[in-house]
Amino acid sequence: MDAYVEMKEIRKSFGSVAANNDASLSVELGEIHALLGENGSGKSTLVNMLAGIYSPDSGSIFIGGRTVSFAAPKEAIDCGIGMVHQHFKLVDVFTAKENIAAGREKGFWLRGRRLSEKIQAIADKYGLAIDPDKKVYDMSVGEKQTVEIVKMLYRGANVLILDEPTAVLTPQETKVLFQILKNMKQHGCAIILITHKLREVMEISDRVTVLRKGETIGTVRTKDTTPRALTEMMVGRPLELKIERVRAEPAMEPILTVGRLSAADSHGRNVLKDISFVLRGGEILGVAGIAGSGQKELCEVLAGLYKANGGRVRFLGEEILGLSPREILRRGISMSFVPEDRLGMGLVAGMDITSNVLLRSFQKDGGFFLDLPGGRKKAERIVKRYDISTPSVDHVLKDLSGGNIQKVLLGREVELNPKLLITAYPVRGLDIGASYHIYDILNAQKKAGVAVLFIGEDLDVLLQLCDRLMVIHGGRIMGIVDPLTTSKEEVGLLMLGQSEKGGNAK
Amino acid sequence: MSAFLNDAAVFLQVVAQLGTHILLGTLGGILCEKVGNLNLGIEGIMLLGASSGFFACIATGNPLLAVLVSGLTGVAAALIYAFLTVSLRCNQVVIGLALTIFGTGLSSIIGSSIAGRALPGSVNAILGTKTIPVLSQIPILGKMLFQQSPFVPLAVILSILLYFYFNKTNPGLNARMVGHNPAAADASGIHVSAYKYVHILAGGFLMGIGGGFFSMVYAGRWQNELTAGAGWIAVALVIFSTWDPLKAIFGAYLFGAVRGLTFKLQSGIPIFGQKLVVSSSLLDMLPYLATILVLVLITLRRKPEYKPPKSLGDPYFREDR
Amino acid sequence: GAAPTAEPAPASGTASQLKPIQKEDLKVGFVYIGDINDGGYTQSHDKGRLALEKEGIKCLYKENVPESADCETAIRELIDQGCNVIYATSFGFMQYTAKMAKEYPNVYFGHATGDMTEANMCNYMGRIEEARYLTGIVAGMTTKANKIGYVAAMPYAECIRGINAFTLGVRSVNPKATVEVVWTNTWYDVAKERQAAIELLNKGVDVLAQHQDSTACQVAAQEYGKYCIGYNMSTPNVAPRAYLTAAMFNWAKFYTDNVQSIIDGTWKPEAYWKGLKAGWVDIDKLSSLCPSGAQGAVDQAKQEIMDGKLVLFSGDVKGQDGTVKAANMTDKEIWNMNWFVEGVVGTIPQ
Amino acid sequence: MMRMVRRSNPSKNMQILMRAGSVVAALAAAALLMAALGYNPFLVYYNMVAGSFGTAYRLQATIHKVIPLLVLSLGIAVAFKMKFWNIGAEGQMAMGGFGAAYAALKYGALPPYILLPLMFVLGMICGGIWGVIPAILKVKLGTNETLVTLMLNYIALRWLTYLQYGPWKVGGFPRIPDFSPNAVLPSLFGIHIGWMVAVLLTAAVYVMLRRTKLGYEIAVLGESESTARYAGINVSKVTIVAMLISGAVCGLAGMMQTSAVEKTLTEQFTGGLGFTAVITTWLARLSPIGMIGTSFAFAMLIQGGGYLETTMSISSKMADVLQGVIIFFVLGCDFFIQYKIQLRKPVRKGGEAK
Ligand SMILES: Nc1ncnc2c1ncn2[C@@H]1O[C@H](COP(=O)(O)OP(=O)(O)OP(=O)(O)O)[C@@H](O)[C@H]1O
Ligand SMILES: Nc1ncnc2c1ncn2[C@@H]1O[C@H](COP(=O)(O)OP(=O)(O)OP(=O)(O)O)[C@@H](O)[C@H]1O
Ligand SMILES: [Mg+2]
Ligand SMILES: [Mg+2]
Repeated sequence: MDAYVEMKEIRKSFGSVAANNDASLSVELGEIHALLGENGSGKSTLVNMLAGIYSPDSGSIFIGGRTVSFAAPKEAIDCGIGMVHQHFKLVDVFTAKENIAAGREKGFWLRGRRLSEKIQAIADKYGLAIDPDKKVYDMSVGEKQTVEIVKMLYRGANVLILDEPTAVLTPQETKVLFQILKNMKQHGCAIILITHKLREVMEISDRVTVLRKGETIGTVRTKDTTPRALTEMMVGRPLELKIERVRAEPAMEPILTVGRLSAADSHGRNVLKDISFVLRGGEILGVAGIAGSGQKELCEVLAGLYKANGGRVRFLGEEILGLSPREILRRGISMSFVPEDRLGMGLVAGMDITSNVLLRSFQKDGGFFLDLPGGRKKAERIVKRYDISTPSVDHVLKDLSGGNIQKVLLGREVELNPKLLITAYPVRGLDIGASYHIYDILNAQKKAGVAVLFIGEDLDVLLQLCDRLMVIHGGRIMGIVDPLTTSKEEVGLLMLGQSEKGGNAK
Repeated sequence: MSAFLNDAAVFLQVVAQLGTHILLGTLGGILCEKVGNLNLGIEGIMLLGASSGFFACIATGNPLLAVLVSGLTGVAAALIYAFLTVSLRCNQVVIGLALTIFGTGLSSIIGSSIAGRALPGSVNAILGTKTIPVLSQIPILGKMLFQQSPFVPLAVILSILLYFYFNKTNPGLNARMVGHNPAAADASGIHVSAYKYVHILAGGFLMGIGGGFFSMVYAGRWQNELTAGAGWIAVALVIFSTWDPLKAIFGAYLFGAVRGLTFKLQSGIPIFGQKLVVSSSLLDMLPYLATILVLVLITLRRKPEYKPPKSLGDPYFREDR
Repeated sequence: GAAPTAEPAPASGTASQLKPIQKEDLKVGFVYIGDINDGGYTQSHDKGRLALEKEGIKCLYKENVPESADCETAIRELIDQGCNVIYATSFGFMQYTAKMAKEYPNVYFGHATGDMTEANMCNYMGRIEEARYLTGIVAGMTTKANKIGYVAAMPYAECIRGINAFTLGVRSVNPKATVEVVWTNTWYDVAKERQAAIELLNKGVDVLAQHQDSTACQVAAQEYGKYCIGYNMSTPNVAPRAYLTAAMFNWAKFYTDNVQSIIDGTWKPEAYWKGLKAGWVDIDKLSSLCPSGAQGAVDQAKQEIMDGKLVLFSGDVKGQDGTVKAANMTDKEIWNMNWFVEGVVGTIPQ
Repeated sequence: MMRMVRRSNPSKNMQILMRAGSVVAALAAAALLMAALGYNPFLVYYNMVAGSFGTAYRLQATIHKVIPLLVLSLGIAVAFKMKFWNIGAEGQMAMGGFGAAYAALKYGALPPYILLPLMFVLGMICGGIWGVIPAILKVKLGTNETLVTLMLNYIALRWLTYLQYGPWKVGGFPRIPDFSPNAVLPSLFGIHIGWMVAVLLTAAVYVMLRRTKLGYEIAVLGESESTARYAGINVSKVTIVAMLISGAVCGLAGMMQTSAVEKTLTEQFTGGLGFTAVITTWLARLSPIGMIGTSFAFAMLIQGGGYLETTMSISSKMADVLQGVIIFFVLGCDFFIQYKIQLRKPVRKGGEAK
């Protein structure tokens, strides 16, 4: 069978880092081709070269049998290649249709009405829901992704590259996305999908190419392989992929008591309404919900970063609602928080590891000076304990891979020896090995008597890892269920706002 | 009442004239900043435009050619800026400041042979005040727009055109995308460097013309550092206008109006029937205070659209992340 | 006469250790506040330098020297380059010049427009108000509206006495006319000067005088079809349809005389304040726009001033409110004048 | 076809070598320009060096320019570290001069060991206030600091004009009286002891930015405001304190300039140094040690450039042009330190896949 897209013997280095080293890829029209590999194995680099963002140092690319050499993304677009990037390439203050039209429209005047119609037509064709006049800053992650996909379709792409599109989506959104991808496949497009979730690979792809350390290890048919085999190809050795449910005896006295907590956003809409729960030491309480159900706000209210307008938050009996993060630290409240936005909130991208490790503890040390030697020692300990791959602790954080960045963040928070650990989407974007490493860390914390609040998106993981699972929808608790006795489907319904009794919660 | 209306009309006429070179500089600055380039060299570019245009006018006696020369000198200066900041990714702040030093120096060298010389009469005939019969009788706004040097309504029209350009056309949309997120623009197939170059050079053209207007029409003479800080006011007004060419008209005229007001207040500020005489040096602070005050009022409405172009000041390199 | 100094003037005549300098050994250094071709104040001084060079005297200059300690640096540099005579031409250079004079006792110094002297430093100022008085006569005879405008830089003595002298000139021929003043607080800012001019023109003045270094007022007056009076230099071609005349300095006269006195060994550390008679100031040739009779009136007044028959601010001098504020004012009182005479409309912030 | 490639991290030595090379290239390019204009570039450079270091006096004059530039750069660096675009150093310096002059004129009879510290304190307070105003406006109302600092420059300078032509003038003259000798900073080795203050301040700012908690907080805030909030940093307070320091340090530059160099206050004493210092700060990449170098370089350009006017009759304007050209080339060459240009191998278009 003729491959439509062929990449052969591609090499690409960034400075001294060889990102791709003899990588190859061949994709046919009408197939969904998964690209798999550990963090930093060169997947994004490879597809970026196909999209004309990077140029290869050597190797050749063929599209439809012809050699191409893209000097700019525009040339790739003209060749029918569209890419949805790992980090969205959208302008916040633009509307959906402005983002879609930019760089594409030939005429001089913006023709808003006609543009909306064209966008609507495409959306209808592939079954997408989009509001062309909505500003991106008002959109959820899922909506943004839809804009990105429509953007590619609008450009008439017949090769669609999606770099970890599901990392930020809820299962429901993922389902919708996959339906779209299937539609596109029906329309004869070639789709390259990068994901770390083997379940998704198995579910949707036709073939899989595996990369390791920049090199293509092989391409296999999905129906001829198993997750276990793929993992082995990825890491080069067999890997145990099971989350064990650690047994721990929850403490009697709750560490965190939340009562009738409410909060509103800047438009005055309720983002949290009457949230009440308790969390004991030695248990993991999961939080499930579709994106934007109030998870972020809940975490941030607890951490003192978001203003609540009613309710109680008690930490070991002490009221902490309304305290700033600074006060929380000062009162010696032992709480750690791994926020969703790692580089934007949890870490300082442009500083070295040592400085990042100091971020949450420097205020506790007395005196005027920063304890750099102490921070350095701590950083070295974290690097060692969490197996972070970096040349040294003086390395600038943003130059680390995503997985390693997350390990620095989690490591720092865990090393604070908290009584309460709040983590929001801690494994987002991480490869399988790294994800399981993180689950192990959380389990170890639980065993050590820490109360863990775990915000997650992967229901399988939530059900396997958590002792109790709190499902929220529209800022309200739909129910707190026992993972051992609840099915994924039941949780899914709760997430959509349907109460256990079958009624609609709204 | 009609006396008051006439006073107001005359006041606005002066204000518009005074604001025009500042407006042109501000529009030039907006063009640069919309594509993400902070240009602190406006003062230098305006001075270069002012001196070269004047020089050309004396040399050739052709005012329109002279205006063109002003603009093209602005383009040449902007080319230095663009090459260094876009192609060589130099720091925009330093290059802008250096351009102001460079432009101030070079303009005096260009100007040394024309300092104090008078322009040929043809200049006033072509670029001077024109009274448009009926329109100039419109109460209040008539004189402001229709009894003026053609530059004045031209600058206003240009602001309106730029507004439409940025908000209603595809190239304008692309340009804004370049300023907000060059990586996204690049991935959308927009030629980032080309857009930056074109807008920076066009901005330089406007700044240069602003200088040319100032030396040839407003002052009628070349003297060193003729613009006396107008370029810096333009830098501030770009921010003040929240990158909106229409608000730039308001900003430039407001600045001129408050300055005009300070002369009126010299004889005393009427308070409770008394006239409070305040030192004119202190009154001189009013335009700057007013600019700050209005900016505060504008930013109180925190619309995301009022934020600067996101990539402002950052160089773009495709393979960076 | 000499400008009155606050401190007792140093014992004059003590030509100190200063020795006469041979013409060919002279090297004169000028420190300028502005550009040598600014078409105004600095250029009027630079004409003096050109006159010296024409006589074969070596000169150096530094332009655009700010009124700050940079002035010291500039003077030092000039001396370092071998200058043995220094002229610093802006008021704000005064204290720096005096300091340098103490530091370099063998160098001759001169400072323009101030009143400080040292053993080796003289001071020189033109009685420009005499020329302004004459231009006032022209303005007073030209105005039909009986409203004259005056754009002035800074509200302090130098500008104030100029305005007053001008107003006296105006009212000597036209007692009904008033002179309205607007301050710009800058010596040089084209945009602002023009705006101030237009402010006055819109109030109905039909003659505009200035104490500013640019010609913006003249351009504005022409645009409004009104008349203007220049300052510093003759600029008839700037606004040929508006230009009446100008009050001008002739610094070249001072410089050539002063340098000659160094050669001759007659140099004195005095504070000179001289006017029409000494040829330090003058009124420009009247343009054809001036009313007939103006030339005669100006010539007569000029002659009277030179002969000492007409002394400005002699007799009773009325203030703005029409009451007598002073009589037979001394040089010191005139030098430090801080109030307006009758006929001036405007305020002096105190 | 060409394309740009980022260089793999060159070693420190290599970087220094290349940067030095870029300066040489800049000087060579400027030399070509001068030769084109009919000046002998070697003579020009010789005279620039001679003019700034040739005699003890010229060296002094140069150092007298280094001091305010360095101190202003240090102040600006604190703000820039926080990504607070303070281009108001000029105004902060002016207000520092005002504060110092107030003390000097009002309490001129106090002995120097009381008066000078008082002038230091008042100068820093006034400069600090001028720095804090834009900080407060930004923190409380979200006002753009670039505009506010720019406007505050003008307001401060008008304030000095007001004083000089108004309440502080002596007699009828727009001149503020000389300070009493008690209010003049003493000299050491012929240079006012501001140089010692500058050296100490360099060390202090270095330590502050690199070693103290405050410096760390400023840097974190500069990188990301939400990270700063998350880390429990009081964003408003740090912004205000940092701008207080930035303004106070710039005010200190003003105090030293009035006390030691001007020995009075004049409306023109800042002379645009506040803007030049923005350049020296950036060129040093906010490194306090680097600023010593860049301040020296600029003091040389200014001092040596002025010298050209008298020795070679090169207008001071030409010195400005040279200054601009040198900056253009030094920065332009910087690009080639970070990137190299590769020629792209021509690819046969339309070839068949194997
Ligand atoms: N723009 C860049 N500049 C420098 N190095 C880069 C750049 N992009 C990628 N790299 C390097 O290339 C290697 C491969 O990165 P790439 O992003 O392709 O990995 P990946 O397979 O996409 O990982 P992930 O699964 O986390 O997305 C990494 O080691 C990284 O250091
Ligand atoms: N800009 C860079 N310059 C040099 N090395 C880099 C750079 N970015 C990343 N690296 C190196 O690349 C390796 C992997 O980085 P990469 O960003 O590809 O990881 P990632 O797994 O793709 O992250 P994510 O999961 O968030 O996509 C790391 O070892 C890191 O040190
Ligand atoms: Mg990737
Ligand atoms: Mg990645």
